[in-house]
Amino acid sequence: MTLTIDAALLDRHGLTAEEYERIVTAMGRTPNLTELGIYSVMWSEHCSYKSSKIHLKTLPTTGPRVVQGPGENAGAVDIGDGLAAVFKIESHNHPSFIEPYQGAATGVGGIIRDIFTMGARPIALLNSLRFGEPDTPLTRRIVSGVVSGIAGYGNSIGIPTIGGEVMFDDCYAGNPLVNVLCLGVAHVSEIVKGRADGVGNPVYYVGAKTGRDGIHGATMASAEFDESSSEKRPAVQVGDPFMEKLLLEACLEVMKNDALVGIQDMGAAGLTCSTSEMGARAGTGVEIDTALVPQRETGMTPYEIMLSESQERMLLVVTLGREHEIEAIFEKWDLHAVRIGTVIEEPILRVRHHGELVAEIPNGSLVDEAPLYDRPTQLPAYLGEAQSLDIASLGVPPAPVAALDALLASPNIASKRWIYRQYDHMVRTNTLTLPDAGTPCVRVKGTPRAVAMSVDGNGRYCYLDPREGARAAVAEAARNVACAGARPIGATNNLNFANPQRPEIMWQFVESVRGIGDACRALGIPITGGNVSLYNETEGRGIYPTPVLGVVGLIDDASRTVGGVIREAGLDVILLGTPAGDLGGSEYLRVMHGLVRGRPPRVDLDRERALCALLADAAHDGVVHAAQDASDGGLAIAMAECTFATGIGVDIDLPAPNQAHDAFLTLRALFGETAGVALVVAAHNGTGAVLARANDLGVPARVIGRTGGERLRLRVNGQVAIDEPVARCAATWRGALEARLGVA
Amino acid sequence: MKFAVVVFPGSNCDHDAYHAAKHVLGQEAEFVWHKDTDLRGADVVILPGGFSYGDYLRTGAIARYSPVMQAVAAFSATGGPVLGICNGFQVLLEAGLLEGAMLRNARLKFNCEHVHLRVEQTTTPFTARCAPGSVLRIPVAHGEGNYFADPVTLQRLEANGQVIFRYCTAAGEIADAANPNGSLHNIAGICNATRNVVGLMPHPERACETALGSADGLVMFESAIDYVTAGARA
Amino acid sequence: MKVRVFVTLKPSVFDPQGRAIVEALHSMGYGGVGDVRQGKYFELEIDAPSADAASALAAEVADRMLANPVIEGYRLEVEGAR
Amino acid sequence: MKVRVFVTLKPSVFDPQGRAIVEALHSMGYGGVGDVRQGKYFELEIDAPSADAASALAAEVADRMLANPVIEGYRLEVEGAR
Ligand SMILES: Nc1ncnc2c1ncn2[C@@H]1O[C@H](COP(=O)(O)OP(=O)(O)O)[C@@H](O)[C@H]1O
Ligand SMILES: [Mg+2]
Repeated sequence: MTLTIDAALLDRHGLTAEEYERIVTAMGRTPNLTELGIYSVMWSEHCSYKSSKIHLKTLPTTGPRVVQGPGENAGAVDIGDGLAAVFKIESHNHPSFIEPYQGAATGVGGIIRDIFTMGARPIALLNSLRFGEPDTPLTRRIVSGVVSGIAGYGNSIGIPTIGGEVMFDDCYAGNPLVNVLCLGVAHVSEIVKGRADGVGNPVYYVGAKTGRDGIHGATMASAEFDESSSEKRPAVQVGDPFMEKLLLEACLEVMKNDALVGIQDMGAAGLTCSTSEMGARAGTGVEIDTALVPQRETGMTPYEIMLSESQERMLLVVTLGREHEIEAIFEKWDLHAVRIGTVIEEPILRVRHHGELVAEIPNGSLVDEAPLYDRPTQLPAYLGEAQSLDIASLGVPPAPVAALDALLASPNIASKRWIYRQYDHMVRTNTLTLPDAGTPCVRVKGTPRAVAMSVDGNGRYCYLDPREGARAAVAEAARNVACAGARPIGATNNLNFANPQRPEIMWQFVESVRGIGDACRALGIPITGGNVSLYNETEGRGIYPTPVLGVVGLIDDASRTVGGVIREAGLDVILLGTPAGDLGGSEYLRVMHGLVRGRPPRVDLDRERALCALLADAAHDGVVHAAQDASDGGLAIAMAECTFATGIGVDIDLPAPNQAHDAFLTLRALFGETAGVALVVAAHNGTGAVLARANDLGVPARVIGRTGGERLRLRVNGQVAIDEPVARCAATWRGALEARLGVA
Repeated sequence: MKFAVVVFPGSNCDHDAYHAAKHVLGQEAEFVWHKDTDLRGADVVILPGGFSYGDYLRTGAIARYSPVMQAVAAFSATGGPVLGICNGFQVLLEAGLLEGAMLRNARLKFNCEHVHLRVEQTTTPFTARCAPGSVLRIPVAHGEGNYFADPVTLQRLEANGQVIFRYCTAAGEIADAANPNGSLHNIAGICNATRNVVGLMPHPERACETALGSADGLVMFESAIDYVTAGARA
Repeated sequence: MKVRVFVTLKPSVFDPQGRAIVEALHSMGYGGVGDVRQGKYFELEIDAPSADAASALAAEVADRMLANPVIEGYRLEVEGAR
Repeated sequence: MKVRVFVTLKPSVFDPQGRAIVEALHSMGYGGVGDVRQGKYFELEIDAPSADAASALAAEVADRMLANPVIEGYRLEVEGAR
């Protein structure tokens, strides 16, 4: 096959002319087609982070608990007793739009592999989802497919999906977001690295056979391949959770055997990425013969084999002479490990096909020397207008009850039961806090501890002010885990943005990363990994900038885990922090006035830090009955949500925000969104202790009412604003999502 | 006394059953691999929940041919107590050790939530300790728990008192609204004619510690312990 | 030789998937579709000396594994053979 | 009129169910079964004036609902008509 490398070919590989020049320089010759394909995937945005890397480097990644920072398959933080929590978040946005079920399912499978590749037993999954407004057939199909796909994979493999978040907004109609976080537990001393050490050691392939799935060359002219394969190749990967379950168990067993040298899953860029990265990490090289790779389809070329993204495959390096030990473990699980190559001394990736040399590339040029771009940024033109909010122009304020009802029925606030009941959230018998009962928490068996997790992000806030919005995302996730009684100890992030080659988008990106950095530094939460998903845009319409933060927190005494449900009457309700009562970027403004405007709530990171410390301390002291932070929908919604599970009501008096008196004062107090604020229901006789702790930490705190009765009675400055039966509010909140999705 | 927990490829509640037996109840427990042909002297055999063979084809359809199932059949034929939980129940149905079959949930979705069960019969190794008619709060988590049997079989099961658990309201009423999957007669669990093999869709092993939301499942394990230690097995 | 196996629920067994499809079709305006029953379809590649042998083997596999006689029945077709 | 719809995965799409079934059959001793692909099978009861009309309606329904065009293809058979 003679190859002419022209602009069209480069374009189909997503490479620019300058990038091609770089390849020629790195290789000292022109690449063949297989080599070009290998470069194209390794230098893709997805694998190389070429647009984002220089910015990501500014994030704080160190701390006393960090066992593994960014760079490996997942990050890890110390949780005591010689154990580490290993976790990471990953997106599968575009595949979930193309084929919602399989796209979401394989996204779950991919992040689980990242975790067990590190030697950790996965124990929890969370997800963060964004869809268009739930009334269109397209969005309904996507929602239903994505949710069943997540369920289909996670339930089958037996890892509980313990929580998550979902937001609906038109901007995601053509670009849904599917971000999945997985957390596992490993012995610190047994964390496995993806390294190809030991020249002469055999390289093994195990798992599903390789097919033509996900080859980017799907767009390539078929003439470049043999004519027999002219059928248009679907880029859709099909997940096999059963195979992954076998791989998970077998790999965890293999990792206990020191004949194993290194292991890596084949995720994006499959065999190419795993071979070159394992070599690069060890300063060695890997040589493989693609003809030895188990194949599902006939006539596959080395190009296709190297670029395939078939799921559920792992690459292993094994100590020479001890292969049978590893092979035997896989055989027990009916998996057949196949030797496909060898670790070599030269730091190169060498690929043969039936012995014939088909590619030879320096690892370094693939892994570490991909181009890096400092793409131009520009303040978005929309910003000035969008940030201005004239309350007076909103007209006559609605009755508080009408606003409450509308907010409870908003799909962003309504119960997500239709979603979470499709997920097995209890398997493995560790789930301490069930969905809708507080921040998701799992105990760590064999220790007295528990781990709390939260994924949060607010695209509206970030659209209006990416830096502030990103700070808010970190703060909200940290506050959520603190509400459970946990101390935040590590974070991961998924940066979902539109096309970074548009300077306005790049500006959103850079500002968001700065915001995450600000907040994580101030709150002392290291980032141990993450994922970047760019080009989330269709026909020029981008998504809101949507950084999603996953924060992991540690609870020293699992029996002190706190939920968000009022289970007893006669307890004091305490307001922590000072509500600002702003409506900028709020769910209220969107639902009642159809506006995404104003400035999002400003996060005072020092106050946030004190609040988190207070929540964790008070929980540890056993003086907290329930805790809930105020996010979408403000304090009114936060309070209401605490009453729904049991029907026990409250009577509280919210302070009017400290601002010019206007017609919206009551609505601001009820529905204004504020960072640094939480509601705590003190345990019996616990009020004094909470207030004293708050005083020590400098967190404003006051008792604003009590639990009891069956009504949701919310006053503002003493005036009753809302006085409704809990049961009625709960019914609205429970049925709304199903109704909007048309599945009731 | 010793519990054997059978592990099929794709079982995923095996560790949960083991944890309940060993760590919560302090009994001996051992995993038995599906390719094994003996049950290692176990007194009680548990077929756990999960997705054996991915639940591909039909739930339990492939696992029933695992070598260990011959040992399970032999064990049950001599009166040995066998408990099939969720996927384990489905395997027992496919293997013919219990009668009937599972259909997709009527709502066609996987469903995970706490439900209420009424104990219909206390004359089995797994319900002896229950108060007749008592209501247990135990989670379900399945996509195919819609129990079906033809009318003749169903009538026979009812007449022989082989329906052990039914989905009910918190107050113990058998109502459509309390049925999470559409199963006939609200059936959640049944036993064989000799009453020593019991299958149920809900997960008692997930309800053995109050920290997890309910400890109502403990009574089933305690019943089995009584049954074995009292030498009730003929 | 290729053998096709069609597995269908027995008529007396309620088919929740089929019903859901009919209801969806009706709400989409396809009133002309009166009933839908969902089943499974398998294509078996069988190495056998004759169509009869292939069909016998497929029947055995269907009896033992592909269909559950409590709720399902099946039908076979050997490719080419009629 | 009865229309049968066979939905199968496109040939290049991975069929995990088929793979699991084949492997189980092999371990049961059915080495003669070389490959299994699993699909879906629907029987539609259609009220239409002609076989062609029934088939056209079934095709529309298959396109919109029964098959997922991203990964599946389908084939129709109208009962009696050949
Ligand atoms: N995508 C999802 N997957 C699983 N659980 C979810 C998902 N979205 C929401 N939930 C659960 O639904 C409940 C309500 O979600 P949300 O309103 O975002 O809670 P909060 O405001 O307390 O963060 C929580 O228990 C959450 O974990
Ligand atoms: Mg939230």
